[in-house]
Amino acid sequence: MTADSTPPAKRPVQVTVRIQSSDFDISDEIGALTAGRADVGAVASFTGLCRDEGGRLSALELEHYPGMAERAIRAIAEEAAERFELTGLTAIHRYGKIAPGGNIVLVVACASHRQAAFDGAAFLMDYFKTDAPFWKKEHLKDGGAGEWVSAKDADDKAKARWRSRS
Amino acid sequence: MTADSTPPAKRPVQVTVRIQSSDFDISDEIGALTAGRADVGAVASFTGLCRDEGGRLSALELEHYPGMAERAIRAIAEEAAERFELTGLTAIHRYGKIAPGGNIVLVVACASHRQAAFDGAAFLMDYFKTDAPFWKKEHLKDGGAGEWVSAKDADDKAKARWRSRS
Amino acid sequence: MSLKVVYFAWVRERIGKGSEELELPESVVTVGDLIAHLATLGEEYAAAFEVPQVIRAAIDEEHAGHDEAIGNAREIALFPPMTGG
Amino acid sequence: MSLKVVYFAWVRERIGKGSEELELPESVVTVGDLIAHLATLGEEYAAAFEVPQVIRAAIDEEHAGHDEAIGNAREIALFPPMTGG
Repeated sequence: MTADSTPPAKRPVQVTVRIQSSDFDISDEIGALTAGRADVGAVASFTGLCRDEGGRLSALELEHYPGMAERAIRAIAEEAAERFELTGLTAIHRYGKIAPGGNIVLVVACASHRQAAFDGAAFLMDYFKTDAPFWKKEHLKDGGAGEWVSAKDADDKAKARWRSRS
Repeated sequence: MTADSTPPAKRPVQVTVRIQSSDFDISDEIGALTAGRADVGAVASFTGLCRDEGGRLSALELEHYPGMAERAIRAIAEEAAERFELTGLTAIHRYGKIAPGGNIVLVVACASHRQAAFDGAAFLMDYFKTDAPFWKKEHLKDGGAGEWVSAKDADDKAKARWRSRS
Repeated sequence: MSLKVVYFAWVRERIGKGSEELELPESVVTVGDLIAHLATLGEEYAAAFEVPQVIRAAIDEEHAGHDEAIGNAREIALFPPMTGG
Repeated sequence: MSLKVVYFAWVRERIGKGSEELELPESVVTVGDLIAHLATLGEEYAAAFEVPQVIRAAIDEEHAGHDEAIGNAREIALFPPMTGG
Protein backbone atom coordinates (compact mmCIF):
# COMPACT_ATOMS: atom_id res chain seq x y z
CA MET A 1 0.00 0.00 0.00
CA THR A 2 2.73 2.42 0.99
CA ALA A 3 4.43 1.59 -2.26
CA ASP A 4 1.46 2.92 -4.22
CA SER A 5 0.75 6.07 -2.21
CA THR A 6 4.34 7.23 -1.74
CA PRO A 7 6.41 6.41 -4.80
CA PRO A 8 10.15 6.47 -4.08
CA ALA A 9 11.89 9.77 -4.85
CA LYS A 10 13.18 10.01 -8.40
CA ARG A 11 16.85 9.05 -8.46
CA PRO A 12 19.28 11.59 -9.91
CA VAL A 13 20.54 10.94 -13.44
CA GLN A 14 24.13 9.67 -13.51
CA VAL A 15 26.09 11.26 -16.35
CA THR A 16 29.71 10.14 -16.69
CA VAL A 17 32.10 11.41 -19.38
CA ARG A 18 35.70 10.26 -19.64
CA ILE A 19 38.41 11.00 -22.20
CA GLN A 20 41.21 8.51 -21.67
CA SER A 21 44.01 6.63 -23.41
CA SER A 22 43.34 3.43 -21.44
CA ASP A 23 40.82 0.78 -22.41
CA PHE A 24 37.38 0.29 -20.79
CA ASP A 25 35.23 -2.67 -19.77
CA ILE A 26 31.58 -2.52 -20.75
CA SER A 27 30.40 -4.81 -17.92
CA ASP A 28 31.99 -2.49 -15.36
CA GLU A 29 30.45 0.59 -16.98
CA ILE A 30 26.96 -0.93 -17.15
CA GLY A 31 27.33 -2.16 -13.57
CA ALA A 32 28.13 1.37 -12.39
CA LEU A 33 24.85 2.63 -13.89
CA THR A 34 22.59 -0.21 -12.71
CA ALA A 35 24.01 -1.44 -9.37
CA GLY A 36 21.62 -0.98 -6.47
CA ARG A 37 18.83 0.39 -8.67
CA ALA A 38 15.55 -1.28 -9.56
CA ASP A 39 14.21 1.41 -11.89
CA VAL A 40 16.46 0.64 -14.86
CA GLY A 41 14.69 -1.67 -17.30
CA ALA A 42 16.70 -1.00 -20.43
CA VAL A 43 20.40 -0.58 -21.18
CA ALA A 44 21.52 0.24 -24.72
CA SER A 45 25.20 0.41 -25.53
CA PHE A 46 27.37 1.18 -28.49
CA THR A 47 31.05 0.31 -28.81
CA GLY A 48 33.11 1.62 -31.71
CA LEU A 49 36.19 -0.42 -32.62
CA CYS A 50 39.18 0.13 -34.87
CA ARG A 51 38.85 -1.77 -38.19
CA ASP A 52 41.84 -2.72 -40.33
CA GLU A 53 39.96 -1.79 -43.55
CA GLY A 54 40.57 -5.07 -45.29
CA GLY A 55 44.08 -5.47 -43.89
CA ARG A 56 45.25 -2.00 -44.94
CA LEU A 57 45.68 -0.41 -41.49
CA SER A 58 48.06 -1.12 -38.64
CA ALA A 59 46.40 1.41 -36.33
CA LEU A 60 44.28 4.52 -36.00
CA GLU A 61 45.73 7.44 -34.10
CA LEU A 62 43.22 9.65 -32.33
CA GLU A 63 44.03 13.29 -31.72
CA HIS A 64 41.73 15.43 -29.58
CA TYR A 65 41.28 18.91 -28.18
CA PRO A 66 41.62 18.12 -24.48
CA GLY A 67 39.94 21.13 -22.93
CA MET A 68 37.01 21.15 -25.30
CA ALA A 69 36.43 17.41 -25.72
CA GLU A 70 35.16 16.65 -22.25
CA ARG A 71 33.14 19.85 -22.01
CA ALA A 72 31.46 19.35 -25.42
CA ILE A 73 30.66 15.69 -24.78
CA ARG A 74 29.33 16.41 -21.31
CA ALA A 75 27.01 19.11 -22.70
CA ILE A 76 25.64 16.70 -25.31
CA ALA A 77 25.34 13.87 -22.78
CA GLU A 78 23.36 16.04 -20.39
CA GLU A 79 21.08 17.15 -23.23
CA ALA A 80 20.51 13.49 -24.18
CA ALA A 81 19.84 12.46 -20.58
CA GLU A 82 17.15 15.08 -20.23
CA ARG A 83 15.64 14.72 -23.70
CA PHE A 84 15.21 10.93 -23.50
CA GLU A 85 14.50 10.79 -19.73
CA LEU A 86 17.47 8.53 -19.13
CA THR A 87 18.32 7.16 -15.68
CA GLY A 88 22.03 7.18 -16.54
CA LEU A 89 24.44 7.80 -19.38
CA THR A 90 28.15 7.03 -19.72
CA ALA A 91 30.34 8.18 -22.60
CA ILE A 92 34.00 7.22 -22.90
CA HIS A 93 36.23 8.25 -25.81
CA ARG A 94 39.80 7.05 -26.09
CA TYR A 95 42.73 8.91 -27.64
CA GLY A 96 46.17 7.84 -28.84
CA LYS A 97 47.14 4.92 -31.08
CA ILE A 98 44.62 2.09 -31.26
CA ALA A 99 45.25 -1.19 -33.10
CA PRO A 100 42.60 -2.98 -35.21
CA GLY A 101 40.13 -4.76 -32.93
CA GLY A 102 40.72 -2.22 -30.14
CA ASN A 103 38.01 -0.12 -28.53
CA ILE A 104 37.66 3.55 -29.53
CA VAL A 105 34.41 4.75 -28.01
CA LEU A 106 31.69 3.54 -25.64
CA VAL A 107 28.24 4.91 -24.98
CA VAL A 108 25.88 3.32 -22.43
CA ALA A 109 22.36 4.71 -22.04
CA CYS A 110 20.01 3.47 -19.28
CA ALA A 111 16.29 4.12 -19.07
CA SER A 112 13.08 2.58 -17.82
CA HIS A 113 12.02 1.59 -21.34
CA ARG A 114 13.89 0.39 -24.39
CA GLN A 115 13.13 3.07 -26.99
CA ALA A 116 14.55 5.81 -24.75
CA ALA A 117 17.72 3.79 -24.14
CA PHE A 118 18.26 3.08 -27.85
CA ASP A 119 17.53 6.71 -28.79
CA GLY A 120 19.85 8.09 -26.12
CA ALA A 121 22.76 5.93 -27.27
CA ALA A 122 22.18 6.62 -31.00
CA PHE A 123 21.77 10.36 -30.41
CA LEU A 124 25.04 10.60 -28.52
CA MET A 125 26.92 8.58 -31.15
CA ASP A 126 25.59 10.81 -33.95
CA TYR A 127 26.86 13.91 -32.13
CA PHE A 128 30.17 12.19 -31.36
CA LYS A 129 30.73 11.72 -35.07
CA THR A 130 30.09 15.35 -36.02
CA ASP A 131 30.71 17.58 -33.00
CA ALA A 132 33.23 15.97 -30.67
CA PRO A 133 36.73 17.44 -31.24
CA PHE A 134 38.50 14.21 -32.22
CA TRP A 135 40.38 13.43 -35.43
CA LYS A 136 41.51 10.03 -36.71
CA LYS A 137 44.70 9.42 -38.66
CA GLU A 138 45.39 6.14 -40.41
CA HIS A 139 48.64 4.23 -39.91
CA LEU A 140 49.27 1.85 -42.79
CA LYS A 141 50.38 -1.76 -42.46
CA ASP A 142 52.89 -1.35 -45.30
CA GLY A 143 54.56 1.44 -43.31
CA GLY A 144 53.47 4.19 -45.70
CA ALA A 145 52.21 7.52 -44.43
CA GLY A 146 48.51 7.37 -43.66
CA GLU A 147 45.78 9.90 -44.38
CA TRP A 148 43.55 11.75 -41.98
CA VAL A 149 40.10 10.15 -42.06
CA SER A 150 37.58 12.34 -43.89
CA ALA A 151 34.31 13.39 -42.29
CA LYS A 152 31.33 11.63 -43.83
CA ASP A 153 28.24 13.28 -45.24
CA ALA A 154 26.25 10.36 -43.82
CA ASP A 155 27.24 11.44 -40.31
CA ASP A 156 25.91 14.94 -40.83
CA LYS A 157 22.64 13.48 -42.11
CA ALA A 158 22.43 11.11 -39.16
CA LYS A 159 22.80 14.04 -36.80
CA ALA A 160 20.29 16.19 -38.70
CA ARG A 161 17.47 13.68 -38.15
CA TRP A 162 17.44 14.50 -34.43
CA ARG A 163 16.96 18.16 -35.20
CA SER A 164 13.97 17.61 -37.50
CA ARG A 165 12.23 15.49 -34.87
CA SER A 166 12.47 17.97 -32.02
CA MET B 1 49.52 -4.24 -52.38
CA THR B 2 48.28 -7.79 -51.88
CA ALA B 3 45.80 -6.37 -49.40
CA ASP B 4 44.15 -4.33 -52.16
CA SER B 5 44.11 -6.92 -54.94
CA THR B 6 43.02 -9.91 -52.84
CA PRO B 7 40.66 -8.81 -50.09
CA PRO B 8 40.43 -11.34 -47.26
CA ALA B 9 37.59 -13.84 -47.59
CA LYS B 10 34.34 -12.67 -45.99
CA ARG B 11 34.11 -14.15 -42.51
CA PRO B 12 30.99 -16.20 -41.75
CA VAL B 13 28.32 -14.50 -39.66
CA GLN B 14 28.28 -15.78 -36.07
CA VAL B 15 24.69 -16.21 -34.83
CA THR B 16 24.34 -17.45 -31.24
CA VAL B 17 20.99 -18.01 -29.51
CA ARG B 18 20.71 -19.26 -25.93
CA ILE B 19 17.70 -19.78 -23.68
CA GLN B 20 18.99 -20.22 -20.15
CA SER B 21 18.12 -19.72 -16.48
CA SER B 22 21.66 -18.59 -15.60
CA ASP B 23 22.93 -15.04 -15.89
CA PHE B 24 25.18 -13.72 -18.68
CA ASP B 25 28.13 -11.32 -18.90
CA ILE B 26 28.03 -8.77 -21.69
CA SER B 27 31.83 -8.36 -21.91
CA ASP B 28 32.19 -12.09 -22.51
CA GLU B 29 29.45 -12.09 -25.15
CA ILE B 30 30.90 -9.11 -27.02
CA GLY B 31 34.38 -10.62 -26.77
CA ALA B 32 33.13 -13.83 -28.39
CA LEU B 33 31.88 -11.84 -31.40
CA THR B 34 34.91 -9.55 -31.83
CA ALA B 35 37.98 -11.55 -30.71
CA GLY B 36 40.50 -12.09 -33.48
CA ARG B 37 38.53 -10.05 -36.01
CA ALA B 38 39.47 -6.66 -37.48
CA ASP B 39 36.33 -6.16 -39.59
CA VAL B 40 33.95 -5.29 -36.73
CA GLY B 41 33.71 -1.53 -36.30
CA ALA B 42 30.42 -1.30 -34.42
CA VAL B 43 28.83 -3.23 -31.57
CA ALA B 44 25.32 -2.34 -30.41
CA SER B 45 23.84 -4.09 -27.41
CA PHE B 46 20.61 -4.10 -25.52
CA THR B 47 20.11 -5.51 -22.03
CA GLY B 48 16.63 -5.80 -20.54
CA LEU B 49 16.47 -5.84 -16.74
CA CYS B 50 13.75 -6.58 -14.20
CA ARG B 51 12.28 -3.39 -12.68
CA ASP B 52 10.52 -3.32 -9.31
CA GLU B 53 7.83 -0.94 -10.66
CA GLY B 54 8.22 1.64 -7.93
CA GLY B 55 8.83 -0.94 -5.19
CA ARG B 56 5.77 -3.04 -6.02
CA LEU B 57 7.49 -6.19 -7.33
CA SER B 58 9.69 -8.78 -5.62
CA ALA B 59 10.39 -10.64 -8.88
CA LEU B 60 9.30 -11.43 -12.41
CA GLU B 61 8.82 -15.07 -13.34
CA LEU B 62 9.47 -15.93 -16.96
CA GLU B 63 7.68 -18.89 -18.51
CA HIS B 64 8.61 -20.06 -22.01
CA TYR B 65 7.79 -22.66 -24.63
CA PRO B 66 11.12 -24.51 -24.70
CA GLY B 67 10.97 -26.21 -28.07
CA MET B 68 9.66 -23.19 -29.91
CA ALA B 69 11.61 -20.41 -28.16
CA GLU B 70 15.07 -21.22 -29.46
CA ARG B 71 13.81 -22.08 -32.94
CA ALA B 72 11.74 -18.88 -33.29
CA ILE B 73 14.53 -16.64 -31.97
CA ARG B 74 17.13 -18.28 -34.18
CA ALA B 75 14.96 -17.74 -37.26
CA ILE B 76 14.54 -14.06 -36.42
CA ALA B 77 18.24 -13.66 -35.56
CA GLU B 78 19.30 -15.17 -38.89
CA GLU B 79 16.88 -12.88 -40.72
CA ALA B 80 18.34 -9.86 -38.89
CA ALA B 81 21.93 -10.93 -39.58
CA GLU B 82 21.26 -11.12 -43.31
CA ARG B 83 19.02 -8.06 -43.55
CA PHE B 84 21.44 -5.71 -41.78
CA GLU B 85 24.65 -7.37 -43.06
CA LEU B 86 25.83 -8.09 -39.53
CA THR B 87 29.18 -9.73 -38.79
CA GLY B 88 27.73 -11.37 -35.68
CA LEU B 89 24.62 -11.50 -33.52
CA THR B 90 24.04 -12.97 -30.07
CA ALA B 91 20.66 -13.27 -28.39
CA ILE B 92 20.22 -14.63 -24.87
CA HIS B 93 16.86 -14.84 -23.08
CA ARG B 94 16.61 -16.03 -19.50
CA TYR B 95 13.71 -17.91 -17.90
CA GLY B 96 12.67 -18.55 -14.31
CA LYS B 97 12.39 -16.12 -11.41
CA ILE B 98 14.39 -12.92 -11.77
CA ALA B 99 14.69 -10.30 -9.00
CA PRO B 100 14.59 -6.53 -9.63
CA GLY B 101 17.92 -5.38 -11.07
CA GLY B 102 18.54 -8.81 -12.62
CA ASN B 103 19.16 -9.39 -16.32
CA ILE B 104 16.33 -10.78 -18.49
CA VAL B 105 17.51 -10.49 -22.06
CA LEU B 106 20.63 -9.58 -24.03
CA VAL B 107 21.07 -8.79 -27.70
CA VAL B 108 24.49 -7.96 -29.19
CA ALA B 109 24.72 -6.99 -32.87
CA CYS B 110 28.09 -6.46 -34.59
CA ALA B 111 28.65 -4.85 -37.97
CA SER B 112 31.17 -2.82 -39.91
CA HIS B 113 29.16 0.38 -39.42
CA ARG B 114 27.05 1.75 -36.62
CA GLN B 115 23.61 2.10 -38.19
CA ALA B 116 23.52 -1.60 -39.11
CA ALA B 117 24.52 -2.59 -35.57
CA PHE B 118 21.86 -0.36 -33.96
CA ASP B 119 19.19 -1.52 -36.42
CA GLY B 120 20.05 -5.19 -35.92
CA ALA B 121 19.78 -4.93 -32.13
CA ALA B 122 16.55 -2.88 -32.21
CA PHE B 123 14.94 -5.17 -34.80
CA LEU B 124 15.64 -8.28 -32.73
CA MET B 125 14.33 -6.65 -29.54
CA ASP B 126 11.11 -5.61 -31.27
CA TYR B 127 10.51 -9.18 -32.42
CA PHE B 128 11.42 -10.53 -28.97
CA LYS B 129 8.65 -8.43 -27.48
CA THR B 130 5.93 -9.65 -29.85
CA ASP B 131 6.91 -13.05 -31.28
CA ALA B 132 9.18 -14.88 -28.84
CA PRO B 133 7.17 -17.41 -26.79
CA PHE B 134 7.88 -15.98 -23.33
CA TRP B 135 5.42 -14.75 -20.72
CA LYS B 136 6.12 -12.67 -17.61
CA LYS B 137 4.30 -13.03 -14.30
CA GLU B 138 4.66 -10.49 -11.52
CA HIS B 139 5.48 -11.51 -7.96
CA LEU B 140 4.45 -8.82 -5.48
CA LYS B 141 6.58 -7.54 -2.63
CA ASP B 142 3.59 -7.60 -0.27
CA GLY B 143 3.21 -11.34 -0.93
CA GLY B 144 -0.05 -10.95 -2.88
CA ALA B 145 -0.70 -12.92 -6.05
CA GLY B 146 0.72 -11.11 -9.04
CA GLU B 147 -0.73 -10.65 -12.51
CA TRP B 148 0.55 -11.82 -15.85
CA VAL B 149 2.10 -8.87 -17.66
CA SER B 150 -0.10 -7.66 -20.54
CA ALA B 151 1.22 -7.31 -24.07
CA LYS B 152 1.62 -3.71 -25.12
CA ASP B 153 0.19 -2.12 -28.24
CA ALA B 154 3.40 -0.08 -28.46
CA ASP B 155 5.35 -3.28 -29.01
CA ASP B 156 3.20 -4.29 -31.96
CA LYS B 157 3.68 -0.85 -33.46
CA ALA B 158 7.44 -1.00 -32.89
CA LYS B 159 7.54 -4.30 -34.74
CA ALA B 160 5.32 -3.05 -37.58
CA ARG B 161 7.78 -0.29 -38.50
CA TRP B 162 10.26 -2.88 -39.77
CA ARG B 163 7.65 -4.34 -42.06
CA SER B 164 6.76 -1.00 -43.66
CA ARG B 165 10.42 -0.29 -44.38
CA SER B 166 11.18 -3.54 -46.17
CA MET C 1 -7.86 -37.54 -34.58
CA SER C 2 -5.52 -37.41 -31.55
CA LEU C 3 -3.42 -34.33 -30.80
CA LYS C 4 -1.11 -32.97 -28.13
CA VAL C 5 -2.28 -29.56 -26.96
CA VAL C 6 0.01 -27.42 -24.76
CA TYR C 7 -0.92 -24.35 -22.74
CA PHE C 8 1.14 -21.45 -21.38
CA ALA C 9 0.82 -18.60 -18.88
CA TRP C 10 -2.74 -17.78 -17.78
CA VAL C 11 -4.24 -20.21 -20.30
CA ARG C 12 -2.30 -22.98 -18.53
CA GLU C 13 -3.25 -21.68 -15.08
CA ARG C 14 -6.98 -21.43 -15.85
CA ILE C 15 -7.14 -24.90 -17.41
CA GLY C 16 -5.00 -26.30 -14.59
CA LYS C 17 -2.59 -28.29 -16.72
CA GLY C 18 0.31 -27.66 -19.08
CA SER C 19 -0.54 -30.18 -21.77
CA GLU C 20 -2.88 -33.00 -22.68
CA GLU C 21 -3.62 -35.52 -25.43
CA LEU C 22 -7.06 -34.93 -26.93
CA GLU C 23 -9.35 -36.85 -29.27
CA LEU C 24 -10.93 -34.28 -31.55
CA PRO C 25 -14.27 -34.52 -33.36
CA GLU C 26 -14.20 -34.44 -37.18
CA SER C 27 -15.76 -30.98 -37.12
CA VAL C 28 -12.51 -29.44 -35.74
CA VAL C 29 -10.55 -28.33 -38.81
CA THR C 30 -8.87 -25.02 -37.91
CA VAL C 31 -7.15 -23.54 -34.85
CA GLY C 32 -10.28 -21.44 -34.31
CA ASP C 33 -12.43 -24.59 -34.35
CA LEU C 34 -10.12 -26.16 -31.75
CA ILE C 35 -10.42 -23.15 -29.43
CA ALA C 36 -14.24 -23.16 -29.78
CA HIS C 37 -14.31 -26.90 -29.07
CA LEU C 38 -12.05 -26.61 -26.01
CA ALA C 39 -14.25 -23.84 -24.59
CA THR C 40 -17.09 -26.43 -24.30
CA LEU C 41 -15.08 -28.91 -22.23
CA GLY C 42 -15.82 -27.40 -18.83
CA GLU C 43 -15.75 -24.31 -16.65
CA GLU C 44 -11.95 -24.07 -16.53
CA TYR C 45 -11.74 -24.25 -20.34
CA ALA C 46 -14.57 -21.75 -20.72
CA ALA C 47 -12.60 -19.36 -18.46
CA ALA C 48 -9.35 -19.85 -20.43
CA PHE C 49 -11.03 -19.23 -23.78
CA GLU C 50 -13.71 -16.70 -22.84
CA VAL C 51 -12.17 -14.10 -25.20
CA PRO C 52 -11.05 -16.34 -28.09
CA GLN C 53 -9.61 -13.52 -30.20
CA VAL C 54 -6.79 -12.80 -27.70
CA ILE C 55 -5.55 -16.39 -27.83
CA ARG C 56 -2.38 -16.96 -29.89
CA ALA C 57 -1.49 -20.33 -31.32
CA ALA C 58 1.42 -22.30 -32.70
CA ILE C 59 1.21 -25.42 -34.86
CA ASP C 60 4.25 -27.66 -34.38
CA GLU C 61 6.17 -24.72 -32.87
CA GLU C 62 5.36 -22.23 -35.65
CA HIS C 63 3.05 -19.24 -35.10
CA ALA C 64 -0.37 -19.89 -36.67
CA GLY C 65 -3.53 -17.84 -37.19
CA HIS C 66 -7.00 -18.98 -36.07
CA ASP C 67 -7.98 -19.78 -39.65
CA GLU C 68 -5.10 -22.19 -40.22
CA ALA C 69 -5.91 -25.88 -40.67
CA ILE C 70 -4.58 -28.23 -38.01
CA GLY C 71 -3.96 -30.92 -40.64
CA ASN C 72 -1.57 -33.60 -39.40
CA ALA C 73 -0.02 -31.44 -36.69
CA ARG C 74 1.63 -33.27 -33.80
CA GLU C 75 1.38 -30.40 -31.29
CA ILE C 76 -0.77 -27.29 -30.98
CA ALA C 77 0.14 -24.61 -28.43
CA LEU C 78 -2.39 -22.06 -27.13
CA PHE C 79 -1.28 -19.04 -25.12
CA PRO C 80 -1.82 -15.33 -24.38
CA PRO C 81 0.02 -12.64 -26.35
CA MET C 82 3.73 -12.99 -25.65
CA THR C 83 5.56 -10.65 -23.28
CA GLY C 84 9.21 -11.58 -23.71
CA GLY C 85 12.15 -9.27 -24.09
CA MET D 1 44.97 42.32 -29.90
CA SER D 2 46.86 39.18 -28.77
CA LEU D 3 45.30 35.75 -29.03
CA LYS D 4 46.19 32.11 -28.54
CA VAL D 5 45.41 30.10 -31.69
CA VAL D 6 45.48 26.29 -31.56
CA TYR D 7 45.52 23.87 -34.50
CA PHE D 8 44.56 20.21 -34.82
CA ALA D 9 44.97 17.30 -37.24
CA TRP D 10 46.12 18.25 -40.76
CA VAL D 11 45.79 21.96 -40.03
CA ARG D 12 48.37 21.46 -37.26
CA GLU D 13 50.56 19.28 -39.49
CA ARG D 14 50.56 21.74 -42.42
CA ILE D 15 51.34 24.75 -40.22
CA GLY D 16 53.95 22.72 -38.33
CA LYS D 17 52.90 23.71 -34.81
CA GLY D 18 50.09 23.01 -32.38
CA SER D 19 49.55 26.52 -31.05
CA GLU D 20 50.91 30.04 -31.08
CA GLU D 21 50.31 33.50 -29.64
CA LEU D 22 49.45 35.99 -32.38
CA GLU D 23 49.15 39.76 -32.60
CA LEU D 24 46.19 40.48 -34.84
CA PRO D 25 45.55 43.58 -36.95
CA GLU D 26 42.44 45.66 -36.14
CA SER D 27 40.85 44.48 -39.38
CA VAL D 28 40.43 40.94 -37.99
CA VAL D 29 36.94 40.88 -36.46
CA THR D 30 35.42 37.46 -37.20
CA VAL D 31 36.68 33.88 -37.34
CA GLY D 32 36.56 34.15 -41.14
CA ASP D 33 38.75 37.26 -41.01
CA LEU D 34 41.23 35.36 -38.83
CA ILE D 35 41.44 32.46 -41.29
CA ALA D 36 41.95 34.86 -44.23
CA HIS D 37 44.65 36.69 -42.27
CA LEU D 38 46.47 33.48 -41.30
CA ALA D 39 46.48 32.32 -44.95
CA THR D 40 48.74 35.30 -45.76
CA LEU D 41 51.41 34.41 -43.16
CA GLY D 42 53.41 32.03 -45.34
CA GLU D 43 53.36 28.94 -47.52
CA GLU D 44 52.55 26.54 -44.70
CA TYR D 45 49.58 28.69 -43.61
CA ALA D 46 48.41 29.06 -47.20
CA ALA D 47 48.45 25.24 -47.49
CA ALA D 48 46.51 24.80 -44.25
CA PHE D 49 43.82 27.28 -45.22
CA GLU D 50 43.67 26.83 -49.00
CA VAL D 51 39.99 25.75 -48.76
CA PRO D 52 38.75 28.04 -45.97
CA GLN D 53 35.18 26.75 -46.03
CA VAL D 54 36.17 23.29 -44.75
CA ILE D 55 37.86 24.75 -41.67
CA ARG D 56 35.91 24.43 -38.41
CA ALA D 57 36.50 26.70 -35.45
CA ALA D 58 35.95 26.96 -31.72
CA ILE D 59 36.05 30.14 -29.65
CA ASP D 60 37.09 29.43 -26.06
CA GLU D 61 36.23 25.74 -26.56
CA GLU D 62 32.76 26.31 -28.04
CA HIS D 63 31.95 25.60 -31.69
CA ALA D 64 31.77 28.84 -33.70
CA GLY D 65 30.83 29.76 -37.28
CA HIS D 66 33.07 31.79 -39.59
CA ASP D 67 30.86 34.87 -39.15
CA GLU D 68 31.21 34.93 -35.36
CA ALA D 69 33.11 37.81 -33.81
CA ILE D 70 36.31 36.92 -31.96
CA GLY D 71 35.64 39.64 -29.37
CA ASN D 72 37.64 39.11 -26.19
CA ALA D 73 38.28 35.43 -26.80
CA ARG D 74 41.29 33.90 -25.04
CA GLU D 75 41.69 30.95 -27.40
CA ILE D 76 40.61 30.19 -30.96
CA ALA D 77 40.92 26.64 -32.31
CA LEU D 78 41.02 25.86 -36.05
CA PHE D 79 40.68 22.31 -37.33
CA PRO D 80 39.25 20.04 -40.04
CA PRO D 81 35.77 18.50 -39.74
CA MET D 82 35.78 16.18 -36.75
CA THR D 83 35.95 12.40 -37.14
CA GLY D 84 35.41 11.12 -33.61
CA GLY D 85 33.18 8.28 -32.51
